[in-house]
Amino acid sequence: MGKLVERPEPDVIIQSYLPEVWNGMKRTSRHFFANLLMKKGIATIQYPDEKVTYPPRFRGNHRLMHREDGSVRCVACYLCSTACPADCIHIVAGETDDTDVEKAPTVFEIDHLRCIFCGFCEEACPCDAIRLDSGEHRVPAFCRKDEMSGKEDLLSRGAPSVSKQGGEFK
Amino acid sequence: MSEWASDSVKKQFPDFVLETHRQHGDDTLLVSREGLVPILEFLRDDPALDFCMPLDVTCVDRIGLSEPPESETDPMNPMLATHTTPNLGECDGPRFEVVYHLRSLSRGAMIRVKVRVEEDDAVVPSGTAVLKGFNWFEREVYDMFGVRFSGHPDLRRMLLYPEFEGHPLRKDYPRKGYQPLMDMPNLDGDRVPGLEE
Amino acid sequence: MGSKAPQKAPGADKDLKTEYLTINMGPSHPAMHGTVKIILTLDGETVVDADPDIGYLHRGFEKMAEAGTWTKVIPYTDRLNYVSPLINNVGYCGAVEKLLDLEITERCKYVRVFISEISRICDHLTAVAASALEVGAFTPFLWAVQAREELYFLIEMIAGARVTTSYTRIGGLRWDLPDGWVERYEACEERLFRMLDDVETLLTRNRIFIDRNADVGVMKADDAIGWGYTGPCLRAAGVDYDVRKAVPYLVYDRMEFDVPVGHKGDNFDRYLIRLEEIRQSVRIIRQVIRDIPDGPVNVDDWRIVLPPKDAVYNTIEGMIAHFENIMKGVQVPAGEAYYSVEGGNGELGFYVVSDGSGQPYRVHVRAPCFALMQGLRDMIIGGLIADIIPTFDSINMIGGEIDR
Amino acid sequence: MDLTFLLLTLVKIVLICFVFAMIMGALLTWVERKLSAAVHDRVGPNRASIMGVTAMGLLHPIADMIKAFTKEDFVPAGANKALFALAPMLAMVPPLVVFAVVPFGPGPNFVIAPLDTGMLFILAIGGLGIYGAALGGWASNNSFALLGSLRAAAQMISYEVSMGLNLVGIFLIFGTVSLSQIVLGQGELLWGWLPMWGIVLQPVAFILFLTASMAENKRAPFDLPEGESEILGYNLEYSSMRFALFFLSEFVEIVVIAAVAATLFFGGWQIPWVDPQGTAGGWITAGQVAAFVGKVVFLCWVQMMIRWTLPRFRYDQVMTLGWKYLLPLSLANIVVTAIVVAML
Amino acid sequence: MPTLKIDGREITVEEGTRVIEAADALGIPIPRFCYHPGLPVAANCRMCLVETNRSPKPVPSCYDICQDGMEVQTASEKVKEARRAVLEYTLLNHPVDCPICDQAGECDLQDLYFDYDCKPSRHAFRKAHKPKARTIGPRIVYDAERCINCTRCVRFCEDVAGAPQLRQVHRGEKTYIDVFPGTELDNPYSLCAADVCPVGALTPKDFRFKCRVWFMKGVQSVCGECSRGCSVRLDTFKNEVQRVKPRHNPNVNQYWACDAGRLAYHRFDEGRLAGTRIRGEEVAYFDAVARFADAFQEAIGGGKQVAVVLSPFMTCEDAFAALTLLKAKAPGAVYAVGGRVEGEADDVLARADRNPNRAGLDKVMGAFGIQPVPLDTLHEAVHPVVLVFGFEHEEQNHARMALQAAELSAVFTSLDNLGDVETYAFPTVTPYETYGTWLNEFEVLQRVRPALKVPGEARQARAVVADLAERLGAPLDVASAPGLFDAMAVAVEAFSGLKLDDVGPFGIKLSEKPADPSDEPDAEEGAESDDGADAEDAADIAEETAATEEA
Repeated sequence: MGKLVERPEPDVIIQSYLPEVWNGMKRTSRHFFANLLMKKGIATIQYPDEKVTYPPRFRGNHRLMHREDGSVRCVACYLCSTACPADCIHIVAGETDDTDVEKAPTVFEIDHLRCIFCGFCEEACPCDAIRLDSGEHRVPAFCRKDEMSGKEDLLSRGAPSVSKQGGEFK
Repeated sequence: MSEWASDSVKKQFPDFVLETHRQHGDDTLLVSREGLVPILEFLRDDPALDFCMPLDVTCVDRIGLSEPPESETDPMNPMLATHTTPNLGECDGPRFEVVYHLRSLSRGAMIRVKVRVEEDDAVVPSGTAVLKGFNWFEREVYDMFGVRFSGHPDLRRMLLYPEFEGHPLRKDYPRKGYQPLMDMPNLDGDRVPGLEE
Repeated sequence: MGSKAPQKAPGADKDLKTEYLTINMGPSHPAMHGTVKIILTLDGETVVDADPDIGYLHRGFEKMAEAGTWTKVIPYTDRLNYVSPLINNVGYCGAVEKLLDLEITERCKYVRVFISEISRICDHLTAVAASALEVGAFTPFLWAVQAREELYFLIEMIAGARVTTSYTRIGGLRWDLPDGWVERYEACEERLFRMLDDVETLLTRNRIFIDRNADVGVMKADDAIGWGYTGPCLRAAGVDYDVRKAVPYLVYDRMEFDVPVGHKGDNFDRYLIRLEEIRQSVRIIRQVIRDIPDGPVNVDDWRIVLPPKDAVYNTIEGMIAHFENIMKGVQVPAGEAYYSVEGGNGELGFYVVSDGSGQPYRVHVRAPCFALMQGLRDMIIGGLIADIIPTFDSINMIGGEIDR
Repeated sequence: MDLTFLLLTLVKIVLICFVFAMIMGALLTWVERKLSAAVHDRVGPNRASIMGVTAMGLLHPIADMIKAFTKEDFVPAGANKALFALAPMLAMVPPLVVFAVVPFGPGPNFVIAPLDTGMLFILAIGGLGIYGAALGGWASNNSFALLGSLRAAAQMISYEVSMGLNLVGIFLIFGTVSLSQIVLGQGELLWGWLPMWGIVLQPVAFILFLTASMAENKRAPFDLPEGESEILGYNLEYSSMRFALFFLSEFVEIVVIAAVAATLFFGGWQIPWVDPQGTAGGWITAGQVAAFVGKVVFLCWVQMMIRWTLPRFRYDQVMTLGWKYLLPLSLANIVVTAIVVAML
Repeated sequence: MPTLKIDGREITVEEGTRVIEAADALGIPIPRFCYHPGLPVAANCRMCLVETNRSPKPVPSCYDICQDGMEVQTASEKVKEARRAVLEYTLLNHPVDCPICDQAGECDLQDLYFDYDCKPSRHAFRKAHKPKARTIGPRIVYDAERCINCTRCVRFCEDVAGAPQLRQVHRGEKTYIDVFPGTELDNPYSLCAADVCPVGALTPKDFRFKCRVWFMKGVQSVCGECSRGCSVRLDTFKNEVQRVKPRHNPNVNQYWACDAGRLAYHRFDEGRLAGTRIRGEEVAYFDAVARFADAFQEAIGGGKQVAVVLSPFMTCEDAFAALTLLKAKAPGAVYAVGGRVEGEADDVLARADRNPNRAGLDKVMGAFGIQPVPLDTLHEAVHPVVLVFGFEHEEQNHARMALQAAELSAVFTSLDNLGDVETYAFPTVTPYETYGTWLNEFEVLQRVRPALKVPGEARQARAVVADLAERLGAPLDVASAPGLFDAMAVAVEAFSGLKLDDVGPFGIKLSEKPADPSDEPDAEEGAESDDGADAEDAADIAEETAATEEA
């Protein structure tokens, strides 16, 4: 059953204010001097100068992965824009000369004003083409236009991906 | 749980209880509108039941729950059926279903009491007289669905502003568009598509 | 006890003819987090009437949820109670799984308990911190937030984001726990207790803090139940009700923990209960770490969870399942279910209705704060304007959850 | 009154009021931020820079000043413009004037106006501080500001009493209300080794005085007139330099309180066991002035640490504390002191 | 008449009915690849296996004939296992192509795998390779690797299109579909070969990579290419028609539609009349209405002869509205019917008359007692006032000549193809944006539904007519499509007793229309509620378009 919480009794020590004020002052002073003299325990990070390294799962800026030959892995299957709860991915599909993978995006835009970085696109991608693991977070921009990331931009953050496309047993 | 609460309610009010079910272990009563307040009172006061905690009130607009007519789906194109908008035609039975959830502290059990009302007579007796905690929940249902609660002490809009037109959680309320209080031109100078369309 | 302070401002004598002052506290007011407005009628500094007005953060969660697939609702749930998003994730997915009659894997249950408790600590730390801040003590606030920050880093490591976690999936989780999470958690715990000790030193026995909170915003047990209070606010009134004990979900029935209850239901009790619950949560987490089994975190059914990426890339079977899953969403059989978890502020319930398609027909959130807020009026009337702030804070209203 | 005296006085006014008090005040804004940062495990402001020199954030007060001067001076609709403009000045001037009687070092050269009734002067001028807060809040035409100014007026009047009464013990002991005389008196030694500082003779009075004067200054834990999480304060409609004046006056007042407390309870410029009459010249005098400044700095630090340690009182609790605790205690202190003094 | 039991449900069927047909009639789902109700049975996919009491092994239900006393199990464990095995086998050599396959989303293979198998692959060998992305016809691309050799397309070309252009080549796992050397899949129904393909082997070139099927909204409407009026579904996305697919309609077109009709939507993409014009100058719509109404009033007041060119593309409702007004204001007007020139009929679907609603127009005109003159004789006499309705007149010259000769003329059209010869031009909508009914050559009344949002200034023709009528002092009682239909049901004998709701997805044959209903609701009330329905429909469209735009 429930456990009754321990509630401090209003004894003389509490009622006379000062002892607890003194205890409190001791505790704050400890932090003060520790931080002033030893520079230890500072919890903040001086952002533009220092940056935290995000854990590997961190969902940051999107990037589009390459094939070995440097072309975009995306085949414009639209699964990412289907899975996107914010409707922020705009794709226009086009044909390529490659008979193996006939389809590639001619336009691939991400509207970062809408994007909520949920990672559903990454999860939905059947080609390992879009990822959010760039480790950079989104920096704000001065105008709306700059918040649209185009294909070139996304590819520039990309890297070659090693996973097979179209199947191992192709 | 030795005995389902809905059984004892049904025994007590055979006329008011229209239907019971225990889908997924949730004890559910569908009651008539007249029976709502007596049943809530009974649930609260009966020492064996002790449903004294108001959990939640909400509403379901059942207008889209009915199956789309058979002929509307194309046998050769199964995808069509899954991507059509809900059928906003007739629904079987009354349109709104106000759902009360109560919790029994001593039994830990939850019971769901539902009332169905027609759209043109969307009035439900308020449960606030039984448990005051239904107050805001009912206001929200009024706000979002336009179901009125007779005897509610303070039936005003809850989340939306008083000038708001319509009840947004109804299925026939458009999902997209603006409802401006004044003319709000969009970037092209056109009126923003909204309710008036 | 000096806290027997008059509940009337000096000079607000009834013999004196005074004029009532009506002011809007909020929606843009430093203490009204989450944008809330309270329309106050004041007699001097005494609150004569109060009308909390919510809805400034209304985003139409329930309408939006009806627009996409069942899975697409998960990111929206992050934004309900944005202080403990993981509990919302767990609650929502649990509701859909209940509708699916789906039994998730053992490991997944433990992980869900783990993340729920981490979130609960975050939530309570925020509430404790803010209750200090609202009475002017800035330092404990930042110390508590610092402790919370540690946990946020842990959450980020697990879920990839600090607040917008979207970590659970219907039938499992986005990922299993990462390597090194136990070590990381232990480091967090050590820091957490150090910071908690600091915070408590400044607050718990400080008479100014006690005076501000004790016997302020009292909500008696009967009233609290009547208003639909749950969570720490109900327990502060002495009612032993915790969803984790009353209706055990996941593996809470295997966990040993106490449900702290308070003495009289005032702000100070709520503060103490939150501190105690943090300790109980840590106790649960230790049991999770001790007991967590190995194994998969997702159910073995491609109709509900996405196939592993390896199968998607290499086999047509995996690819098809992946496509179907994303195009149509999880096909949830028609029906209705109510599933509740113990959120940071009380019983967080999800009432879901399905019409049998891949889209939710109705998703309703039983937000604990909503019930808490409707009792606020009773708690603040008769008090002073300065009492509103700690009282309002001690119910820890979260705008995202209340307005949805 | 000859020209030299006039010039000397002017120099002293400039040095003490403007250079010492204002710079201390401005510096204290920096100290406040850095100190709170250290307490909170933060770094604090360190970004304002001139050609890459940040000087540990010392440029921030300058940047703040530039900002305050250049921001729009906003007067809300319906405000009483004249009073609205007057209030910040009324808040700023009294604390500066108080410095006139504070002895910074031995001899009459280190005080602007060596009044015999220095302490009464301080109480008299300090009482004027109410007007700034009260008028500012009232003239703003804002309910919250009005509540703030009402709180400010009530609180300052209440604490004025116990603040004054606390000093009576000191007067009784040293038999004078002249600050210079009191400082001189504190140079003596008790039992040959213990400096006869006010804090030694009147520890209760010191605590009560510090409490009451912090309440006078409307600083945490007595910052109800501001109470930024409750009513946002009497100065909520103020912006730009007018707000800066309110803001700065608070910090100048900290210095004033520290200076008065140092004078009355910490031996002023006295360094224990060193030249209690202040007749030695040169380095010793300089050291004594430095000692005074050091004491002031220490007391400023104490006030700031209190601010970052304690939560805020409630309005009625402040009143209770003022009238039911401080006032009786002060009176009791006077009685006890009087009896002891009479017996000795 | 054998009586059999399928999953415990009894049904009596015609002699010779296949089991799968009986199951379909009961609404019991049986998966299938090769079976198509419009094609001969091949029974080569084995997906539709069921268990019967007549055979120890599961049998293909598409081939098995119903027998008296048969008991069929469609969902037993054995059947499920059989189907699972069939699927696994079917998928063995299927390429991992869903991301680049246009069929994904409406692919039977996907849906059935998800429903019946949903197990990981056990295949760990190289898949068979076959030609990919081959253009086998002017409108069709073929991918042999995706093909499951159900031969639906082969059977379609042979039996329905009457052009046996496809065949299977090679044997075993190398089998695929091909055209004969030197020929192409170019019959006028070739797009239906892609429709019947249950997987993504045959895909239409027109739709290639254009849009994902699950984004699209299907709107049930009618094809306007010929007077057959095939039932079609307009698939739209982002307020554009993405493709047109035939819809099953036993009254009209069975399962098929011709390529020409399905690609006709491209015609309406360009050349729209953008704004209301007076002598080439753009003016505000209501100004133009006012000025034209005044001029028209003056002209008919002066007893000037009025000529009206109607279009067989107009819906019955539009024509009825226009004629109601004209009969009231200009009783002596001369009428002609424009439309597209005759084409070739074939023996599958296409009719010679290339207009969808000539029959309906005749019925409506008949109700007003109008005998139209041939269009090419219209310009022989000079008519000072000429009104031209409709958007598509291939016999433009006649209409243009009549317009040129007129003093006052007005066109109500969607396409700007008459030249600048008229004095007043009011933009109206295309058949993809309107709401109404068309009557085909075989007197089947079908509903046209709007798939797109009305662009810019354009208006429904009946709305323009209603505005003019208001101005002319002869306001119409109703102007919404359902309201006009009700009015028409009273005025036009052929439609009497009909209600719009009676016109189902298959349309309604006028010869089979229900007997005169005695319980007809109060006329006014009916009109009112129908107005609401119209508005609701418009709101629907707006919402849909908004939603798709969002995506």
